[in-house]
Amino acid sequence: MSKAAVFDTRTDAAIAVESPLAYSYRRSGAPTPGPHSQVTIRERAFLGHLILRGGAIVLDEAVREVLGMNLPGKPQGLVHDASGERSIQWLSPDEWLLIVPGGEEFDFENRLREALGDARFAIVNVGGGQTLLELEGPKARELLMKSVVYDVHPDHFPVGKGVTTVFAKATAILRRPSDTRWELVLRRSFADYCYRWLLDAGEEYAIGVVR
Amino acid sequence: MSQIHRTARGGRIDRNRQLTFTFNGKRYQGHPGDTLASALLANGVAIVNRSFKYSRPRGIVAAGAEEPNAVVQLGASEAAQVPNVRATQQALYDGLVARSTNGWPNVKRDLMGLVGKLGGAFMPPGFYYKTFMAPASLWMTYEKYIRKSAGLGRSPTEADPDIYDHLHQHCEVLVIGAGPAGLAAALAAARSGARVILCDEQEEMGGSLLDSRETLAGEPAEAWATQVIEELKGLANVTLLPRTTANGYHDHHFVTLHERCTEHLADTAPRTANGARQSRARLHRVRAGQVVLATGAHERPLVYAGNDVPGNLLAGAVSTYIRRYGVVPGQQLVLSVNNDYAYRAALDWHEAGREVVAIVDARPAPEGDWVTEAKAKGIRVITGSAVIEAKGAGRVSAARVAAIDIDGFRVTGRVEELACDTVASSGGYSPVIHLASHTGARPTWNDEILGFVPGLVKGVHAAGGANGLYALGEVLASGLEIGVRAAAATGHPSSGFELPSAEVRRDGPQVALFQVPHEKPTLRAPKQFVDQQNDVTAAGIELATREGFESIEHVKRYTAMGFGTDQGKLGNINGMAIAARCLKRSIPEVGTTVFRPNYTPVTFGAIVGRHCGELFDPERYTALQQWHVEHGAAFEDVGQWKRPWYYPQARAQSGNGQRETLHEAVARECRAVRETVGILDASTLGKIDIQGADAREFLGRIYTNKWQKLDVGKCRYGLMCKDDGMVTDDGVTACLADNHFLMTTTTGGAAAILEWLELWHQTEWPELDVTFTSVTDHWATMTITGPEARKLLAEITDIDLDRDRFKFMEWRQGKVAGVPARVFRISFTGELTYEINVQANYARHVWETLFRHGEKYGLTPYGTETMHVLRAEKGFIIVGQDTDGSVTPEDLGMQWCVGYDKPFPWIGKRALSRPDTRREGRKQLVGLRPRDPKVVLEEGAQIVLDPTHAIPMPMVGHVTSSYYSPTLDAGFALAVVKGGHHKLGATVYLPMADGTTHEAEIVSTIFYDPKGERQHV
Amino acid sequence: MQRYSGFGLVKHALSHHENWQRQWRNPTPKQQYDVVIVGGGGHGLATAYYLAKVHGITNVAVIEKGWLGGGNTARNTTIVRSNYLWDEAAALYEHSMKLWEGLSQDLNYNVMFSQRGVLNLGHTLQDMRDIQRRVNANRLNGIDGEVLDAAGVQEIVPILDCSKRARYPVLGASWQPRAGVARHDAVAWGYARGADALGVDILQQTEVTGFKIRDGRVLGVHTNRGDIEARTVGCVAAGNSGVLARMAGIKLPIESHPLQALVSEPIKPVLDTVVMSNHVHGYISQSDKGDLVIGAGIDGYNGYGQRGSYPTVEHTLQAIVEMFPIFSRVRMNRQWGGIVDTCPDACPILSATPVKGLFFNCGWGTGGFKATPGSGHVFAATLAKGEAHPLAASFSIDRFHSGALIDEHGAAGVAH
Amino acid sequence: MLHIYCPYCEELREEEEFHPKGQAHIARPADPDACSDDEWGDYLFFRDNPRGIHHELWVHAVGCRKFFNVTRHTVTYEILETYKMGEQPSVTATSPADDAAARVAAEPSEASRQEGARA
Repeated sequence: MSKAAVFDTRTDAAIAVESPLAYSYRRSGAPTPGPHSQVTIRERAFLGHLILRGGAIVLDEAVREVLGMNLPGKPQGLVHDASGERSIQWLSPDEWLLIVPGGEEFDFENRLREALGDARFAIVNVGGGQTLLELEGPKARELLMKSVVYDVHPDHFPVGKGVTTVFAKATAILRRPSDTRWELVLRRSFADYCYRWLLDAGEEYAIGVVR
Repeated sequence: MSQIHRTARGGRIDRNRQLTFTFNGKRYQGHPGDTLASALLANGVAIVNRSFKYSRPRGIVAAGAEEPNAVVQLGASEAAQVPNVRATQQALYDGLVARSTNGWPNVKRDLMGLVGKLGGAFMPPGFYYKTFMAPASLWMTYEKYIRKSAGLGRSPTEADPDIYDHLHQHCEVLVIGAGPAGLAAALAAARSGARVILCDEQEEMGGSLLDSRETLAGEPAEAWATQVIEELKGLANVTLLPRTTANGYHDHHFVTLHERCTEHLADTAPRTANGARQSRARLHRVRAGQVVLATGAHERPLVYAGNDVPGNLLAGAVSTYIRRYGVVPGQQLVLSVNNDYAYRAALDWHEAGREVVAIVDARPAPEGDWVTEAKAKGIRVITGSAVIEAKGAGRVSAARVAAIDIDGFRVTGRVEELACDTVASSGGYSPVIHLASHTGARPTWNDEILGFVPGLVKGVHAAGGANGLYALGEVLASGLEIGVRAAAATGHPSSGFELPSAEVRRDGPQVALFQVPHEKPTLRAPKQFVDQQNDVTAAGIELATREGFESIEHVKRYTAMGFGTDQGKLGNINGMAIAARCLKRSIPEVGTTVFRPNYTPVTFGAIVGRHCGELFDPERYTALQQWHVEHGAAFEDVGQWKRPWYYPQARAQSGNGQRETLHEAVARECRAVRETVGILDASTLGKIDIQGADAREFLGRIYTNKWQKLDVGKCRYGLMCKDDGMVTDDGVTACLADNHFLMTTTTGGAAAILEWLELWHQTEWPELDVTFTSVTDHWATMTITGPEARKLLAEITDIDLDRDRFKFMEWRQGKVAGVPARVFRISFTGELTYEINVQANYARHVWETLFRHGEKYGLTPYGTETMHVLRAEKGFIIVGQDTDGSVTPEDLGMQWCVGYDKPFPWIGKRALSRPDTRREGRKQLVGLRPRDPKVVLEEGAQIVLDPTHAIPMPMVGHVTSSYYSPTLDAGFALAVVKGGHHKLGATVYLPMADGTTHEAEIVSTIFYDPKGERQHV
Repeated sequence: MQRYSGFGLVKHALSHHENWQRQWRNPTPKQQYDVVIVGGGGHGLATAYYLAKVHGITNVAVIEKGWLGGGNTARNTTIVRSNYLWDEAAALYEHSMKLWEGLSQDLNYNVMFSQRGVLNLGHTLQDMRDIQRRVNANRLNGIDGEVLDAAGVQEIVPILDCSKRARYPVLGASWQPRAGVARHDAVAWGYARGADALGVDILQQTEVTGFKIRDGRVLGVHTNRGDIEARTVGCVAAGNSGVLARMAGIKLPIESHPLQALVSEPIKPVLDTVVMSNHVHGYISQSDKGDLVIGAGIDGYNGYGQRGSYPTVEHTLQAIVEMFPIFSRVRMNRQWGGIVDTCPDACPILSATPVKGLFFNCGWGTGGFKATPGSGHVFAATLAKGEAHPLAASFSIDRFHSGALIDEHGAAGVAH
Repeated sequence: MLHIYCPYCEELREEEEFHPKGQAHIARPADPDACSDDEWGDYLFFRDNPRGIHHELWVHAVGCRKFFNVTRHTVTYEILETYKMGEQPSVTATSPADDAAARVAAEPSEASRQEGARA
């Protein structure tokens, strides 16, 4: 057993939870998508987010064993499992972001820790501190061009890529899971700012929020 | 008013539609496709402004970005005012309202003009420096009047109703300028498949092709432009940006493009069809692989006397107005030139059916095809001569022409006066090298083209006129070649395209002519303007050189040449040539001209984008923000966080909705904590998860104190220094497991400390097995503190809170309000305290559960102000308030937190034994008790020992924190005082701005519960 | 020296300005001088002027590799103030302020020193604590200033957004009425003309290529126009100080960074005071020509390129529009960068060196222009006497070894 | 506005994602207590500040959070290489790979003309 503390911070009890955007919906509202909407955003709240730290080779083995998927070894790599529900993203040469359906993260953490044994690694649950936002629509890319300094042209940002970059005056993880969809992983305390930014910048595209 | 100068046909305007606009209060008509300048000329408006220094009447000179005079105030309403709009670049729209920026009572009859006429002689360059010095006391009065004449247009007095935004663009080939060279380059690059952006500053792409009298493949040149633009529009790999000026060329091919999105439609951006706001301007931040500068060339005017009288134009501008806008800007033209190409102005004028009085050519025997054509059309060509002076008051009435000796700079012949209302001149062409110059590359002088050609850093290419090529065939060929080359450099081979055949025309060589000689020497001749916007004359430049200003940079600064909103596009080369003549040097010897961004001015709003107002800077919120807002919290900015400062409640007695003051609320909140229980949202504290076999070792190196013996389940306060020994952060770190710690940092320091830890790990100690991950946002932290804290928590937790089983400085894990929680028994108030950490998504539930159970205990929310009072009563420091980067742990009296005998030389240790940190008399943290308990000392008040000492009065320290303590019913303070630790009991003085002096006693920093019993209960 | 006056101007106008004299000579270098000043910016020229005027040392050369006043003197935002925090810095800058107050008359050259006041805004509670601390210290050091609340600020600058709506509302400010702006180029030219008239040789287009040093003592300099002997050499080369120091085998705790500034197009006067904000990072004044003169923060990386990073300009203009929403439609005309020599404690070095006779005056960072007269005055005394002037004593290089830093980052902040 | 190749992300990224952290290869003395005050002061505050080739430390702060080294020319701002922590530069002020730019930095003619300068 690892000499790190593990702690399931989630409960199955019927307890009210609030996503990082709860305040934003009340404060700024959430325009309903309409026929003119060329961009829509949708929050995927309460997912399980784990940071994996360690060497690629060691982690790859454990990830394959536990999750049945390969650890993206190349910079900016993003892979999904067959269901598309679970993903692992390269963040740095010794850091990956694992996103799984909410509630699975503690089990995965334990199984990964077991698989990794005495290896040099770390796993940190960051699910309470992050939220994921999906962007879709014909103007999604242009909205991103207004917001991030990274080149989001499809030649440069193919499906299966993810980067950490500057979003307006905040930081965001930007991913491209499919041809039509982009994802932003935002820090909780910056989420309201990013949300207001997207609504403002998306006004000319009649941005809508799917709730 | 009729458009007296509108031609019967021709031009790219839509004659079927009329637009009405207002200039200086008068209504005029124009057409779509006009610029404000072309419409003013069409209506016969000669005077558009008054000059800045001499208040001389001025007219339109140019047709583009180089225009110095036609700078107007735009805007129909106050909020929509735009200062300094160049009329030559402003598309006409219906309802446009513009005014001259200078002239009182109006631009035609200007009283300041009298001052200019009379006073002009007394205002040589530098005259300010030579006068207004006596008496010294009067300068501010003189200046008040000098300032009255400052400025061109005016700022609106209301906030901007419009929005702006940015687009982050990335491309392989950026082509700047969509004239012949740019179109050719863009087409060549586009056909390779490279990602291409083509931008152009004008309303329409096509550049010089739009007013060309030449043909391509037998068709009018503009047809080829249309065809290329159509093809480019159809290509997915090409982005076309008309009305978009490349203004700044920054490092590594980062170019800022300023797109005017709606300025051609109205002074305020109209809403879109869906009713959405749209940007008035957009700044494209382009990162390019290769950049093609196809920015063309600016024609140089000749410098002759009276060259600023309205009716003096650039030769090329005359052609542009006639061919593109269908406007002939006068009746009788005299054209003064030194080259063949400018002859087209006379040919166009002649074809428009107006009189060309003469072409005055400085060359003794001009012989190109266009010269022949002009002669064939019966136009008088006077050779070896120049217009030496334009006569006229509000408009040119005659040109004085004479034979000149260019080399000797003399008038050699009899002066002939030719009646005319327009003088156009051309002294050759200057490649537009501004953008290349921004990169730091020096331009080089080319004697053949009599101009500077751009210096080019790797990845930058200049095509066509920007590189000194002017014949259309050569320009197209150079565009093609460079487009292919640029695309290839990005890995896209291009086969280019077939060039359309251009006419073959023979042009004779030009001669160098900048300033035209006059019969009188320069200092005595009528004013010969070099930079019209700044009223810089040839005489002014000559005078500057006489006074010892020999470098062109000195000349420019002494005369203000090139500092206008046109940035010297017309004047700089002429000015250099004049300085060179005066100094008997060559132009390149006098210096080179360094242009800085912007090429043309850029609206602040566009640079700001949407980073303003609510989005100026992120506002960071905790998971409890909604609750704080609902409960009336006043907020304090702490870094980017909004933190509850205090919670003012409705005053019990007044009942009229009045809320408590800060002082009242804080007193109430403090009492609640000391007497019952309070709650603080502490979620903003930085939290860093630290894991690894060497985590403990790492902590020992980065903190000043010891970490080897901290057991699992326990917490410890730590102090962090930089290697200069100065305190930089503090916080509590808990041992979660042998190899696992949770560090807390100050709210403001969180990001910097995480980077600090990574710095040391990655650069100095990579061998240590340790990782750091921010969990600040993952956890919500709720601090309940006060005598009733245990009872309250016990109601909703399964954790054993027994005082001996869960001691001070320990943490436990369990459930609070049904939610998994880690509870830390640490205290920043001195009271019994539990810090409850839960996953942030549950924060509101736990917080509200605490309130449901806490009501009977008087649970009171408190903010940062109360937190500060309570911690100060205990002598706990706030890094950044009680420290300022010059304070060591020893200065704070925190030797207990320094592991002097730790084996590893931890960060900050060595610096503690430097001479200055060892010396006596350092400022040390102490408590201050004002003699008068009613006094609350001012934070920042300076401390002296002898308040009767004359100014400058020696100061021994200052107050860092000061509050009224409801618990003590007295003011108290923390302060740093020289040698303070040895001065307990001493009296110090605090002389204040209002003349009073407070007296205080130096005491311990701990004002409350000195033995620390309350936190242990 | 031809004296300048309003009367003289009229006289010259009547003779078509044909009789103005050169403002300074263009002399041939001599083989030997008593003192050589390396660097012909404002500080170097002021040093030469005071050496001649106060200390009677006139056999002096100022060596300038480009054109005089062409470095940071020509590239700053012209702010002059003395409200520094620590005693040592405050004394030096206030000494300078007093010289500014009579400078036009002393030089017979109008440097257009305009005491229109400087506001340093506070946007957070800690800003206000720092402001109170600084103003209290200034008062006891004999430097004018007061603490204003938001209403007081609004009264002085009606166009400033002092509303609570702002992202970082203005809570108050420090106000130094004697502070202001000056015409930067004129300062260099005025000192040059004054020094020249007293016999100082200003050698432009002359580059120092090395030092002649024997037995730990400086004996002169090598230049591209030949060797020049001098037993006292003062280096006042701002951003290039490190390069000079290396030639003499000395290391300095200095890094050169780009510092950017920008101006708007000229507009009719709307802003009569200097407004600075460390918190939102921008400062602004309006020149007598009508330009809004705007300062940006220092760039993070070393650079000698006289260019900086574009985001710095963006952030600065965001701050300006945040403070002055009415300027959104005003346009930016021109931007540029200077090379500032920064010290770890944001204070200058006025110091002897391990090489006898060789002195350095550098490290002014963003605070150089306002210090020009004081720096020259104090450095002249240091060179004349061979030991530190009392006001210079705390600014020795030694402090970086002893640890006695004078941390002015708070007061120096973004703008200087 | 620099375009910086992050050796860990293996691509060019915008300057806004990075923080400059001063001169590279400044090693903390292994035994600080053995350092004289002068040596300690040198370590803390004294930097090369060359006009020319400069090796500097940057961190990809908004990105992979890794520190790395950059060889950059401080006049042209050209980046000649970036390399990972623990590696040494291949382009230096005296290396043959260097061109005219580096000669500005080295200034051999000036260095050779010093007499009796302190090492």
